[in-house]
Formats: sequence, C-alpha cells, structure tokens
Amino acid sequence: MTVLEPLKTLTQRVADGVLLAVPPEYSFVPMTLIRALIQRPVKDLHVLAVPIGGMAIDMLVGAGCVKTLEAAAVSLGEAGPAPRFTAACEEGTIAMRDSTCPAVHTALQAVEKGVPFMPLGGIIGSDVLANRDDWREVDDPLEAGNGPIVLIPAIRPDVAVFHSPVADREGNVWIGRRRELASMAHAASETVVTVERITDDDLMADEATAAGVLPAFYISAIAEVPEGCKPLGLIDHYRADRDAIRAYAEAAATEDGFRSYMQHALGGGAGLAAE
Amino acid sequence: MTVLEPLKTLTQRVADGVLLAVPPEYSFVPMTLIRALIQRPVKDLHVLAVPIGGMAIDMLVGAGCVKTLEAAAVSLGEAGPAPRFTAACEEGTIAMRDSTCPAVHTALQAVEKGVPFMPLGGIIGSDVLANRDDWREVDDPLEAGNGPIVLIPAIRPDVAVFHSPVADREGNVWIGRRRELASMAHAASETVVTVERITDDDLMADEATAAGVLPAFYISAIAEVPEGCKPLGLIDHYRADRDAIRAYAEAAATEDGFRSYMQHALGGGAGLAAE
Amino acid sequence: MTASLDEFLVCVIARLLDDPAVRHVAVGAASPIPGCAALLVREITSSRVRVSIIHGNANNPFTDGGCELFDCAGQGRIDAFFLGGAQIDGGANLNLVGTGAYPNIDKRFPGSFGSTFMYFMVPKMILFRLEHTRRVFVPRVDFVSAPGTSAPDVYRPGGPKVLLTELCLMSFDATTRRFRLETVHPGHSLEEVRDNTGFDFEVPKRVPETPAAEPDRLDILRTKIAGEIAKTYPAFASRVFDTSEA
Amino acid sequence: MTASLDEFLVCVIARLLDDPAVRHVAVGAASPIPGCAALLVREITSSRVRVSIIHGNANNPFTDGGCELFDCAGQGRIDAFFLGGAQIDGGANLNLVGTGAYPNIDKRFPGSFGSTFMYFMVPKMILFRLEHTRRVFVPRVDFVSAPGTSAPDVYRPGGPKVLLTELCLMSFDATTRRFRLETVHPGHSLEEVRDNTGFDFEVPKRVPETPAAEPDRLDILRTKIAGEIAKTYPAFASRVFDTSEA
Repeated sequence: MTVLEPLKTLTQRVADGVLLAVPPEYSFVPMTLIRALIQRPVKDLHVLAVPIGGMAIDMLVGAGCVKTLEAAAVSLGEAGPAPRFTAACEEGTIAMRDSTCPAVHTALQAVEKGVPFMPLGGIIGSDVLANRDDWREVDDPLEAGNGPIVLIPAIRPDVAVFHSPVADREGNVWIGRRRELASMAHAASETVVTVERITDDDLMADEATAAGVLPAFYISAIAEVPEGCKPLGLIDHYRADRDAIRAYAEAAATEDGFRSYMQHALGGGAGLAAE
Repeated sequence: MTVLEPLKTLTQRVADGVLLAVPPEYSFVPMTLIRALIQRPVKDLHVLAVPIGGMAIDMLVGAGCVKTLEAAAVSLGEAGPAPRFTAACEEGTIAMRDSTCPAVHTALQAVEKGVPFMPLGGIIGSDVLANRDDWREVDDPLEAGNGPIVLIPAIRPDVAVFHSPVADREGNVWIGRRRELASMAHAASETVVTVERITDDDLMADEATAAGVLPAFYISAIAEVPEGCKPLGLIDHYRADRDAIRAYAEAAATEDGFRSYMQHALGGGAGLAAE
Repeated sequence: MTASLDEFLVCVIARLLDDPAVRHVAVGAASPIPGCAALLVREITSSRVRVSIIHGNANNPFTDGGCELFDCAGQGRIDAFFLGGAQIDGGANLNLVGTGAYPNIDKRFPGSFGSTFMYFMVPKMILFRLEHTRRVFVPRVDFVSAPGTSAPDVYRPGGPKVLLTELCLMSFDATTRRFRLETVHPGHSLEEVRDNTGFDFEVPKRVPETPAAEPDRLDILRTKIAGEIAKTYPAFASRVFDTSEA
Repeated sequence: MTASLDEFLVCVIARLLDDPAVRHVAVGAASPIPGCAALLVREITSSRVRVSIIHGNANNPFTDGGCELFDCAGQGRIDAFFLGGAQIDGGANLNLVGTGAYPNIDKRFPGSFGSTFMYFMVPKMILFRLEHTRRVFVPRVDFVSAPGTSAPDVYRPGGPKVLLTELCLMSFDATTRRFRLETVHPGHSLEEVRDNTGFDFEVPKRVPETPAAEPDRLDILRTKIAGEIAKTYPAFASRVFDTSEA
C-alpha cells in the first residue's frame, strides 16, 4: 500500500548512498524535499538526472551530498551555467558520468521492460561513448546489414523523487504529460513523491484524466508539501521565480556564497555535509 | 497538415497490399472503416494485430482481404473463438505469423525509437520463437552474464487505423490511457482515424486532458463517423453489443453464414473479395 | 450454503493467493474465475493484495497502454498470474495455438497471447484449466506457446507453481520438471485423475481432499464480489451469481 | 526599420527553414533566436511548417514525455533542429562538455544534452553559435559530444548542413568534411571571418553579403512573434522586443 506520511519521515526513505533519480528542471522538481535532504544531510548519493539537471542537482552537488552524477547536462537554463556543478567538475570533486538525453531514457526503459539493455541510434564516434565503459558498440546483432549500434545497459534507480500537483488517498499521482516521470517510477525500486495536495477524489475514476495518472502501485510514499517546487515552477500552479533563480546563480558562483545562501535557505540551520 | 475528410476518401488511404495495424478488440476499433474496406474490397493486406485481434480481423480474414496476419491471438472474447480466423488457419488460406503480446509492442517500440530491433525477455524455448525466422536468439551481447536473449526486429506499419471519441480541428486525437494507440501511430508511416465527433475546442489547451491526446503531427487524416466502433464498444460512449457479437459468432461459424451476414452488414451490397 | 463448482474453484484459488508473498495479482483476458478469486482475496486482506484486471476499465489500474502489464511483469511487480492452455503436458509446457504439425494446424486455438513472456516473469504462475481430460493433459504438447522450464542460463524469475482443474490441484517442481498431486476435489478420486491425465505425475502416499469453500468467503463472494466481477464479465456473473446484466 | 542583430539572425534562419523539405522544426533548450525563426516561418507558411518548442508548454505538442522529441527524430518526423557548441571544429564536430583533457576538465560546460543522438537523426541540422572567435572555432574540439561525420556503415540520416554565427553563414559538405563560406553578414568581411576561425574552410571566388532582414518579415516578427516567444523565453523577449514580462 502507498503510505501518506509527513515530509520528515518521507525524507528518511532516501538513504545515504542510494542511486537517486531526479526529474528535469522544468518538470515537477521536489525542491522542498531536496532541501530537506541537504539539511539532514544525505551523503554519498549517486544521482541520475532524468535526463538533465538544474538547481536541485546543483544544490546537492554544492552541499557535498553527491558522489557520482550521471546526466546529459546540468544548467540553470536562462539563468546560465549551474555554478556548483561546474566547479565540482573542474575541481574533480564529483565523479561525472556524461550521458546524452535519449540514453538516460533508454537506460530507464530497459528496466521498465525488464531487459538488461536497449539499443540506441547515434552516439557512435563520440567521446561520450569513448568515456563510458558500460556502454557497448556492437556489430548489428541481427546480421541484417543495419551497421553498428550502441547498447545501453539498464539503470535501476533505488529511489525516484518528484513533486506533483495532486495525489489521491489510494496513492494515485497526477503526472499529466510528463511521462518521463512514469518511466522513472517504473524503473525505480522505490518512488517517493511530494504533492501540493491530497484529494479525496479518485484520480482514476474519470477516463478523461486517468491518462495523466501514475497508478498507486508504483508509489512507495507521499507527503503533502504545498509549494514543494519553489522557487522552480509547477505547471498550472505557479511559475518559476526567475529572480530567485538568478539570485541563487549569483550567490552560488563562489563556495562561500553558496554556503551562506544555503544556510539562509535551510532556515539558518546546520546540515551542509562538507561542514 | 492533418486532413479532415469523408469516410469514403479516408478509406482510399488504406491501399491494397499494405501492412495495416489494427488495435485490440477492447479498444477503439474502427468497425465502420473496416466494413468500408471490406465493401471496396481491400486486397492482399498484411495485418498486424496490436497485439490481439477480434471481430474486425475475423471479418477481414473471412472476406478474403488478408494475405498474412501477425497476431498474439485472435478471439471474440466472451463470444468464443473467432470463426473465420480459425477456419482460415485450419484450411491454410492465410499465412499466420504467431507472435506474443509483448513482442508486438516491442516491434512497434523499436520503430518508435528509430532502432532496428529491441530485446525482449522470455520466449526462449518456445515454438513461437522456433517458427519466427525474423526473430533472433543471441548470447548476451553485453557479455555481462545476462544469458541468452531474443531480439525482435522493428515492424513499421504502412497504415495504422483506429476510432476515437473525439479529435479537434488541428488534428489532435484523444486516446486516453490506450497508449498502445500512440505507439502504433508513432511507428506507422500513416495513421488514419475515425472519430465520433470533431470538436472546435483545442484538445491540447487543457493540461488536465492533454496527457490523453495523440498530437496532430502523427495523424494523416480524420473522418467523422458517429458510432464508428459498433457493434463493439467505445469507452464512456457505448457498450459492446454482446447480442450482436454472439449473432456474428454464430453466423460466421460457416462460410455461407459469414457471407450472408456480411452482405446484410454491408447493406446488401457487393464487395466480398472472394466473389 | 452449497458452493457451485465455479464458487468452489474461486475459493481454492483464493487460498493460493492469500499468501504474504503475493502483493499484486493480475488477471488476463477471459479469466472470470481467477478474477473472482483475486477480488475475494483483496476483500479479505483489506486491500493488502492489489488486483489488476486487464480487460475493461473496472479494476484496471493501468494507464500506460497494452504494454504496461508486460512491463510490470518484467519489473517484477506482478506476483501472481493465471494461464491456461488447450494442451498442457507433464513438463508444464503450454499450447495455446493449435493441434497438429504447426503450421499445418488441425484445430486452431486463439493464440499464445502474452503467455510466451508472462510464464517466464511471474513468480507464482497458476495454471487453471477446468477441463481435465487426456485431450488437454497430453504426454507432449503439439506446440510450445510457453515452456514449463528453461535452461539455467535463461533469465527466468517466474514459472508454473500449481495446476488447478475440475478434478484436482497439483503442484509443479521446476527441478524435477514434474507435477505432483496435492489434493483431489470432493467427489473425485485419484483413479479418476490418473485415468484422465495423459502424463505421469508424482503421487504422495496420502492425497488429501481439497478443502471445501469457506462459508464466510462464499458469502463475501456472493454479496460483494458478484457485482464487482460483473463489471468485467457480465455473462459469467449472470450465469454464476444470477446478477442482472447492466 | 533597422533590424537588431538578433532580428537579423532570426530572418537568416527563417530563410533556411522556408524550404519545402522542412515540415516540422523542433527547437530545444535555450534557443530563443531559432525559436523565433521557427515561429516566423510557421506564420509565413500559414502553418505548413509545424513548430515544436521543447521547453515549457507554449508550442510544445508533445504528450509522451521527455523521450518523445528523440523518438520523433528517430522516426524521421523532425526535419530541422538546432545545435550549438562551446567548441566547433572544421570537421563539424561539436563539444558541449568542456575544454581540457576529459575527464580532467579545465572549463566545464553544461553537457551534451541530446546532441549525441539528434546530430545523427535530423536531416537539416543547423549549427547556430553567435560568438565567432578562435576560442569557439578550433582546429580540433577537446571533446566530441557529437561527431560531424560518420563512417558509411553507421546509420545516419541526419547531420550538419549549415553554420550561422555573428559574422557569417557557412555550409557543410559531409563528403569533403569541410565548411564552405556562403555569405558574410553586412558590416563584416572575409578577413574578419578568417582571423576569427581556427580551422580551414572553403572560400568561393565571390562571397555575397548575407541578405538583410525582409521588412515584411521583420514586421511580423515584432508584432506577432514577439508575444509568442515570450511564453517560452520571457527574458529574451523582454530584451529584444521589449515585451513586458507576464
């Protein structure tokens, strides 16, 4: 059964050292949960950006919570480069596994389908491939003249996290057309969700909206966290606070600036892993 | 641009000899279109059931429109075996390619992803595999100790057909949670759709329902055909007419019974291919 | 209360599913008796057991299209599933395609459906075939829709665990590749099972009788489950429970 | 009406897209100028050209999640797309990852995004990099996010066709694996292009000037497109078209 619980206990479901899947910047990013994880602080995460990262991953990296990071890119969008990610790569303080967007989707879809790998076009001749000892370029295994192709091994996240506008009491969660959240949840061993609100309605009852629902049996636990994406946006609920994102980008340009920003963001508390 | 046109011209988009993808019995089956194709009559079809067939495919087979059929199964559900399919297999009048449900989905998803094949678990040691010279069992191509696996080559339908409750004037089509219709349309070169009605609303405008919409750029043409699934059902619109399906099952038990049923169903007109 | 054969079988299956390892039961096409059993277990476990009925909308939680059931099984999220077969042999091989030398079929059946995949993936695979005759239970199936066992290097987290018929309940041992008679239904005998089974199977010294339907469960079945299953299988519900059709 | 550089570049790209072979233009992350050009071409072709802007909801027709853009490209449903690069070399290899000896990066950029796939799949791939310096246009990229050309046995229906910068428009020939200067923007010269390009490229005998922005298109851009692009790129629209932010 899906559990409805407070954020505090929900946060405990992301153990130190897990492989954590995080949705892309523009979609359903659980910023309040991320800040709570940093506050704890969570340690030694292996983070998979699905497929790109933004402020959430930059903060986790800056706070020293991340051991390895797999992503097709990390950036703050219109606010520019992700400063702590950039610094961590340049200083070599995280192990970065560069990927490309469809390869992340493919790796999750392999788990979704219960197969150990899936093929993906393109990629051949890139240094992305050259630096991935887990990916494999093979001659057409059908022997049908299709040429070489790259096989992407499955990636099974231990925990997937996201924030949604609404869940019902059965644990069904609205995702709308952000179906990469479905693939992420299908692939992950556990999926932990924060939502704006819990509704007493049955989200599956109406065929008109059921298509946008991730069924409860993929969801481990849900916490009600209003405004849980802020300062990022949540579709149909609130827009991204561009001033706040720019302020973060400026503050996080230096290690000291980041630390004082985070101390303020976490309510002056402790909890930066590097301390 | 997606074209809105009458059923008569829409029918011409299914040329003789094409590889035609047809949705499963319980979902969005374009029965009026199928009857119009039989009336013409369409010839030498290669039919792909996605992944199982029912009355629509039984009628096409009985009317002599089908040269080869790939399906995981064909049946009339609670009304019993599909009589014309059964007879055609036993008499050897169609070339039957037996598949299994997830293999059909996998073959379409390979086209969807632009790759020549996809792996699928299970299957090994079955006579389904033994009788498919296109499928290929290979040793783990990752050489990671995963054991043997079957590779399913991509299948690209020339035309996919289905019936939906509603489309808008841009050509966006509602599919709800029947997402196999999306895979089918993504994989097919052309997708031809009948709908209960055309709406002046923009189906993509509301985020709450957009998740159930197949975007217009996958759709070649749409015809407004009220009650276009009957005697099968259409979700939230009308239930399957079980008496009519049983009457079909009884009539089609013999070749003669099928022919007189179809002559009645097609309005007494001509058009059975075998005539 | 006397249970009909349908109701008796529902209760047998319910006992097989009322097992802590079973968290999610899926029920495929044209399976009203397994469907009833799954819904009954959901009821008596206060929804600890999830039930997914693939056809129709009632109790169908899937929102990702026709592939989702198979994906779920591939992910290990389905703990129990049901398969039948026009022929089943002593190695638990299933034939859902036809008799004769394929592709020159003598008698054609609908086809393999998802069995060729599901039989490998679902840990508790329950074979359910009402008709217990030598026509069904053959020495060797004419066509293997799905094999009962696989070589050790084949990825196979699932496979056949039990076989339930109108006569008896058998278990299947993937190591010995043989069925074992567990219980014989009331009113039937070991000899009757032997006479009607075309393959050899293990018989323990003492073969108990299959327990009767539990009265409390039978009551729940008739009061709460009958209407629920009618949403998916109206003809079945009408025949067995005399529900009026919607 | 004088066009700003942004507006001028929008009109150059619009001419590249106003081509019967282009039925569907997709625009990826952080690409406001290509986004404006695509919307402009949609407007002047009466929506013959479809436009999909990936980020945000406006003009985003996708309903199948983050993979749909890539799936579409793999299906051959995307005719034109845009890529940039922190470094681009004379073989049209792109580097979006960083400078230095990877993984010991000197200067890190965001990452390859989908370039490693899209560069192979989209027939009309337009390289768009405003900054035209030897820092960007290098003899050999430090990291190949996506290669400009591939061996003949590699499935590659797409690849680079043109390169547009603040100075000029070049074309790319996959057979010779070289860029060719097509036009130089008004106010700039061949010498300036040569001085600021770190790789060798073909120069025709006569190098025309890049045509100016068409006044009628510029008018449409300012009146109809400005508001539309603001839905996806508010900061850009505010800067270039002085739209008030929502």
